[in-house]
Amino acid sequence: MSNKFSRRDFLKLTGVGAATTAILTGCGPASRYVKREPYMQMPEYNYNGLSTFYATTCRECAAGCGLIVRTSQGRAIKTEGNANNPLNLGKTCARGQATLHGLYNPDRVTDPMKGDSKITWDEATQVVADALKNNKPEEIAFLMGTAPDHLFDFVSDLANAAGINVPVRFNALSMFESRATLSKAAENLFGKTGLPFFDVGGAQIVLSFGANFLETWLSPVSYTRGFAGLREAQTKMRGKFVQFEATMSSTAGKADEWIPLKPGTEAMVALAIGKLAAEMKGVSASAFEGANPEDAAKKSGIKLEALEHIAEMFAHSGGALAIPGGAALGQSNGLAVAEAVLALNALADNFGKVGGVYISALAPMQTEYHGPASAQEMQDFIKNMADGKFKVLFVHGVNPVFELPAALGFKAALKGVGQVISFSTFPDETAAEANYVFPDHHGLESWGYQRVATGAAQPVLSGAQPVVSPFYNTRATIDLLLAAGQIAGGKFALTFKDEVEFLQSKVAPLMNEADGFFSAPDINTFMASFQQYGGWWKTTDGRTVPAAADVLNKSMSGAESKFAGEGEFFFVPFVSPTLAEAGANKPWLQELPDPTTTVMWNTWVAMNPKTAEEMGIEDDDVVRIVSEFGELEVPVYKYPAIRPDTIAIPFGQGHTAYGRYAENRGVNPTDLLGQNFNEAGDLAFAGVKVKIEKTGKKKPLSRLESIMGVYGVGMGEEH
Amino acid sequence: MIRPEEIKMSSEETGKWGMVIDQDICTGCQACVAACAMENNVTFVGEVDSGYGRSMHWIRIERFWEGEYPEVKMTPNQPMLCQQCGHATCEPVCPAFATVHSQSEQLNLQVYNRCVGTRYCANNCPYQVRSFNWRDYERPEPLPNQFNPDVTVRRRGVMEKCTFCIQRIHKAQDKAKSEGREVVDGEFTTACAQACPASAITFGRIDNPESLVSQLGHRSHGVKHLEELGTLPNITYYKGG
Amino acid sequence: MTESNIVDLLAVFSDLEPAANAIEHLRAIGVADDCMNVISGIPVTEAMLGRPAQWTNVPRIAFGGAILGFSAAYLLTFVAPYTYPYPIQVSTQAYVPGPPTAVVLFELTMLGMLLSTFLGVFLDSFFPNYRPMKYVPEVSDGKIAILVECPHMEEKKITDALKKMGAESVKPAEAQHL
Amino acid sequence: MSDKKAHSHEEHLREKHLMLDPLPRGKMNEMVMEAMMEPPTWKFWLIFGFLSIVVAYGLFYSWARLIMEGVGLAGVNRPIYWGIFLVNTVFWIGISHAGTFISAILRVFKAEFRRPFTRAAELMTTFGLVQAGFSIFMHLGRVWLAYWLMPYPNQRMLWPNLHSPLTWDLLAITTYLLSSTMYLFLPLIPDVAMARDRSTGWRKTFYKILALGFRGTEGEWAHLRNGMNIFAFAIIPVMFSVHTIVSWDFAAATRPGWNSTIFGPYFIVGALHSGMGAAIAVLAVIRGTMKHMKYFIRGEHFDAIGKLMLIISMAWAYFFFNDYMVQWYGGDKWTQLLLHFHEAGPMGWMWFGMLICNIAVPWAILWNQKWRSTPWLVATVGIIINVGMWFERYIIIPVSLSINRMPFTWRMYQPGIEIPLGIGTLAFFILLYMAASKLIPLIPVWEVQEGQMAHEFKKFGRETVVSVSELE
Repeated sequence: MSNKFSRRDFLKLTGVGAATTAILTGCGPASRYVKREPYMQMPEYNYNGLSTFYATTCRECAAGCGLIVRTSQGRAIKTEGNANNPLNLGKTCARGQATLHGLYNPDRVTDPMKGDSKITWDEATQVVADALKNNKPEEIAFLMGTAPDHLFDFVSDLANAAGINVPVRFNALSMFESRATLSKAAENLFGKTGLPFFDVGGAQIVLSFGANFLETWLSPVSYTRGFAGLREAQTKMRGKFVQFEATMSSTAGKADEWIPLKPGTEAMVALAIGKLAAEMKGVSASAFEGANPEDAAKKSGIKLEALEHIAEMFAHSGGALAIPGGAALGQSNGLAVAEAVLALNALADNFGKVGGVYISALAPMQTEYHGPASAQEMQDFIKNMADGKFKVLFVHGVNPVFELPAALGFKAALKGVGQVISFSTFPDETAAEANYVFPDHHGLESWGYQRVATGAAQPVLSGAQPVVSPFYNTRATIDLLLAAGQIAGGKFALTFKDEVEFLQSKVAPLMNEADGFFSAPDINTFMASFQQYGGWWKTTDGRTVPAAADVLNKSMSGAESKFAGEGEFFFVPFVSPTLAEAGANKPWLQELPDPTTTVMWNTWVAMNPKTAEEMGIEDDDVVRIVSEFGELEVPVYKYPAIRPDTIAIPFGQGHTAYGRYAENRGVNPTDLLGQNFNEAGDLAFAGVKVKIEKTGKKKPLSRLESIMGVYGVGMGEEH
Repeated sequence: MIRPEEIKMSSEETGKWGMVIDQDICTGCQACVAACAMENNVTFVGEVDSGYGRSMHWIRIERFWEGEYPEVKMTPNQPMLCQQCGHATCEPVCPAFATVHSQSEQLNLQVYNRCVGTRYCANNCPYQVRSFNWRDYERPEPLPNQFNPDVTVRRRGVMEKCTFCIQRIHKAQDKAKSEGREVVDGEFTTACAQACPASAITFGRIDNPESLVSQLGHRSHGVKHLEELGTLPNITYYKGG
Repeated sequence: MTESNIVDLLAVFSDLEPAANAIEHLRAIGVADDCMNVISGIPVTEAMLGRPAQWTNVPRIAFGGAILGFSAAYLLTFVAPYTYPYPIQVSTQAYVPGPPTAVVLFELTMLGMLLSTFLGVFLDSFFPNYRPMKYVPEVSDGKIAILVECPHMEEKKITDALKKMGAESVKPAEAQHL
Repeated sequence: MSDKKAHSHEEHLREKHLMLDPLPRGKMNEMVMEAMMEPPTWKFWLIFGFLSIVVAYGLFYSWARLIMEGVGLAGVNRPIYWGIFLVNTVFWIGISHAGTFISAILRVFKAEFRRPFTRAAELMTTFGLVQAGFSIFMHLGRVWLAYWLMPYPNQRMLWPNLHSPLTWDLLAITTYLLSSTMYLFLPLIPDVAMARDRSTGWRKTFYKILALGFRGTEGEWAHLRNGMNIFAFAIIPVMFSVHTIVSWDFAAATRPGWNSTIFGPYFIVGALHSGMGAAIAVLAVIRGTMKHMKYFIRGEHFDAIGKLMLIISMAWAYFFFNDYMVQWYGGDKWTQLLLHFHEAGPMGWMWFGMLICNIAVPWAILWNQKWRSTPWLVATVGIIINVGMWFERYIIIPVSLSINRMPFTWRMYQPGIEIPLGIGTLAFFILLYMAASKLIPLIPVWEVQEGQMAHEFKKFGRETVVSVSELE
């Protein structure tokens, strides 16, 4: 990267006036070269006390929320939601707020590394070039995260050009979201793949089967806005919300009714409700015919009256909506659950209506839905690795050693790969196993874009730009690959000068798209606006209406799911709403209390207090949990809102690397999971039964709440 | 010279800035807590101290339980922060005048550099929303790069609490003044309200009947916490349901 | 009278009774009360010795101190709050709160009074004073000493009188380091 | 017959209280000097050395750490912002009340038995207040700025907040510490003058400086008497105000369990309770370890103080019940919870321990004259009362702070560095006392003699009784 243009010019052109009111300040040719300058020559807008705001895209998950980052004297100070971005409308989740603790994390990879020693970027470029040149195309593999999309596009282009393996994308969040199951169910029922979008905000009654949409599911900020709309009693009646889930997640905590059904009976219950509701509505639906409400009530542990009551509400509401998700899909019959729940929507006749189900809008320039790899696909990938089919593996944006269940053997399979090159910004577990780490910039130092997969009505492409100069000696992966490609030559030598040129080439077609919320006559002006507004999106609804015709006539199976293992407890892992898969190294995320248990800095296992009492287990007792695939030791939290036959453990901790705040803290519940998939290939993460053994150890959990005030522990006998 | 008569009696106190918090839509996602920490340079304290009641959160989300399994319910999440009382019990007890009432903003100020750390104010706060810097908590380099230059970084031995993002209030007022106008409702907001994905927190002028916060605040079923103590809190809660 | 004309006699008595008698006798033979002083190890009152009451300023000084303390408290409570660059309000309490003001007034008044009482004892007694003084250490063992200032020419007469009245010893007093 | 016996017994007590077996003044001086100048035994040095180490570690090193690292080293948290430091502050201030009570109130009311041990009690006042001062400064988050709490002229015209009970507290404690020190010093002057006359070497210089040139002239005595009189009367309201204000630190707060109007007198009685207990324990130690002290401090004195202790214990029980009853009857939800938490919570043992130590033990033992006159037994009761009173303060501060109107924040308190620091203050108190016992006459000889002078046997008809003359 040459230093032709100064950062000053760059900032001038991309400065945005205020956090909430982005004002277009300059329309000239966008310069894209960043150079650090001493403060001696401080530009006037970098004076003390004056802040500059930049629009970019949040990289903490793949949802693609727009951010406005406040910077002051070249430092990123605060992130806010980009009010223009139709996905998050100025809002962020906690992880978006804490992304600055990633940027300024004390444990970043500061330089390109070979093992434990620093090397220069020239050497690094040579290493990549050699890796590309000296291996057969089919021996080169890319494993990438779900963000950022521009890098995925670049690598896809590279793969196309050079004939190497198409990049594989994976992320633990999509694994726990059961994205593959959702899209597969949509395909089965509507004949079209895509992520269903549930308009919670417009609904009157929402039945959620395990969908933890207020936490990490698909696009939490957008769904939380939807939830607020459901509840907002200003303009309409306050919407009702029923959650079917074996443990009360923080989403279920907001439900008017929480139905702790037995895990594995979700499909049966959904069909039973469908049957009852169909009868009440006088609709004949063969989908529900096989259902037996009495039987379902008995097997799921729900009272029949409760089922009837819910069915009645569902049948008679003007805006009924049913959402499948989370642990309900992460079972051996997950696909059946998804189909059964979607069928309820068909019964409610809400497809394409306010408060109903849509197929999410495809992002600009996207022609078809493209989902990340399911766990089963990852297993195939791992098999290829283990079999030595890959000589070189590039890993970016994902930490599979941590995120995939250990039993799938990713870590061991890495030994079958000749050369592992990680582009990780942080010293994560995968980077620790890699031969080389060529750190990419942090998301806030990076160019890019992210396609909004779901959550916004419009097709949205969230744009990213560096808000600060790179803090460390890191390099954009695209720049590295471009440079290496030049050295490697041949098909690897792409014609782009750098990342920004690639980006421009990608967004250029949008200039000619109709209904854009801004347009520009030339690419430079367009890019300036793209950066200033934080992306490009249409002003029209891009969602499609699912084909409802045949859904009610499909035959549905309400059979109970099968569980792996012999234990007496159902095991429900869930993604920590505050940490998610990659938040553990951000100290303020660690210090955020979990919304359900208020535990900070650690992992717990939620057990029903009665069960714990029967087993002689107290709060903070460390128990060993054994599944067919592994075991772990974790302290107990006596959680009043979980089935007595179920335990739940949050996912997010248990790192063995990943910096001082994450290391050796808590456990990773995927250690209990293994080769256990549903029909859509998603991991049946909630389809495992486990045993609990006492260890006699204690580990006090840090809680924000008072165990005395909330549970009456230690308050004397009367409580 | 100010005469005692000029001071408004507590019953006349109306307040200036206020909040309405809708507990019915608060999902407890902690975005406000993180946003507050980032905006106000609130430090993290680590596992041991946070488990011992020393976390520095300026805003915390409380939740309780009602009933027993399976009829158990989580009570509506209750974000608890400084209520910026009109008649604040924390203020008179500070021997050093480190916590005083702002007459222009009707806020409860904490003067960090005047605080000697008697912690009397925190004892006397019925809402228990003050946090004390029990130690100099370490924020290793380069984390301090993120510090908000508008907000003082506190050292050990100093009390702190929610300020209603007074730095934002001042910034907005300065800007409005330089443009020769009044601050417009919604022109700025606190970090917590700005981040809240559910928009459960609304901030604004409660002395302006036209403002959104006043409009929301005048709904019938709002609750002011521990109002019976005569603290004149400026935050209205809606439990919903 | 010049100094050389004056002799200080120090008579030591074993008990209160003979000392009181001696004082009476001295007065009878023309020694003024002003020329006598009694040194004792316990506080014998003037009445016991038949001596005029001692003048002491301590109560007056104490009263003055109390006034000073009260004034300081007044300044602090009624004046200081109006000297701030800007008014400092706490809660809805008045700048000069009623009951707390009473507390401060009381404490500082007492402090002023007690400090000045202590000071008063020092001032009145010329404490501390480490110069040589006329003294017999036996007084701390219970003896009573009478210090008589007499003209040189009457030294013998008074010495005899004192001896007659039961003095254990009478000798010219010499200032010594205590 | 029984009447006569009782009568004569009372007489006997009186005789002993008033020490109507006078020794020559010189002899008494010699006894006091010997007691003071007796070369310290190896035991003395052992204890002294041990305490010095405890003070060096517990007080100075630990405090330095506390200052350098922050109050986080202590066990305080949210919501228990005040912990053992404040408990100790209240405790030491309480102890200090005994000195003033004995030397001022008993002086004003002419309780003649006080004379031999006024000094010992006043020393407790001063040394106790020193520990109280230490404790409150340990408590501060930024102790190096503690001078901001004092009104001192400054350019920015910033004065302490006179609305705050803590400011009153500081003014009151300062007043009390200064005045009790002065009140300790004034009656000491004739005694150090005596010591000056009877010592050589460095002690001579030391006492000479302390004695200020006192000879015992009529004028000096008159000024001293006047000054002491003023002190005796004026220090009583100061003493009352100090502990009342300490109680207001709590009572003025908007907290369940604290907001009580009876806290003022309740705290004063509590202070006297612990103060008398501590005083009697100190007297027993002095009597047991120092030469000649059995002459000055007699079993009958213990009996007299024991009676006082019993009365104070009853008064304490009365105030305790008064406070409890009203709080209980008030029916406020949080107060009810707090009261329940006191008794049935994890610190319930302490609550019952407090009642046993403060009421049951003194009542069971002090009613009996014989037991009451047994120094070691009364001293033990005194120590037990102090444990009970420490419990009382602990329950009022950290235990009560557990419960507030925000149940989400309730927590327990686990002391940390408070323990070495608390032990450090105790050790420092004993250390100061040990040093004082070797440096200043612990018995105010002149006051004893004055007392002996004022009393004599007089025959009324066939009976000989003790009469008291008003010397002043």
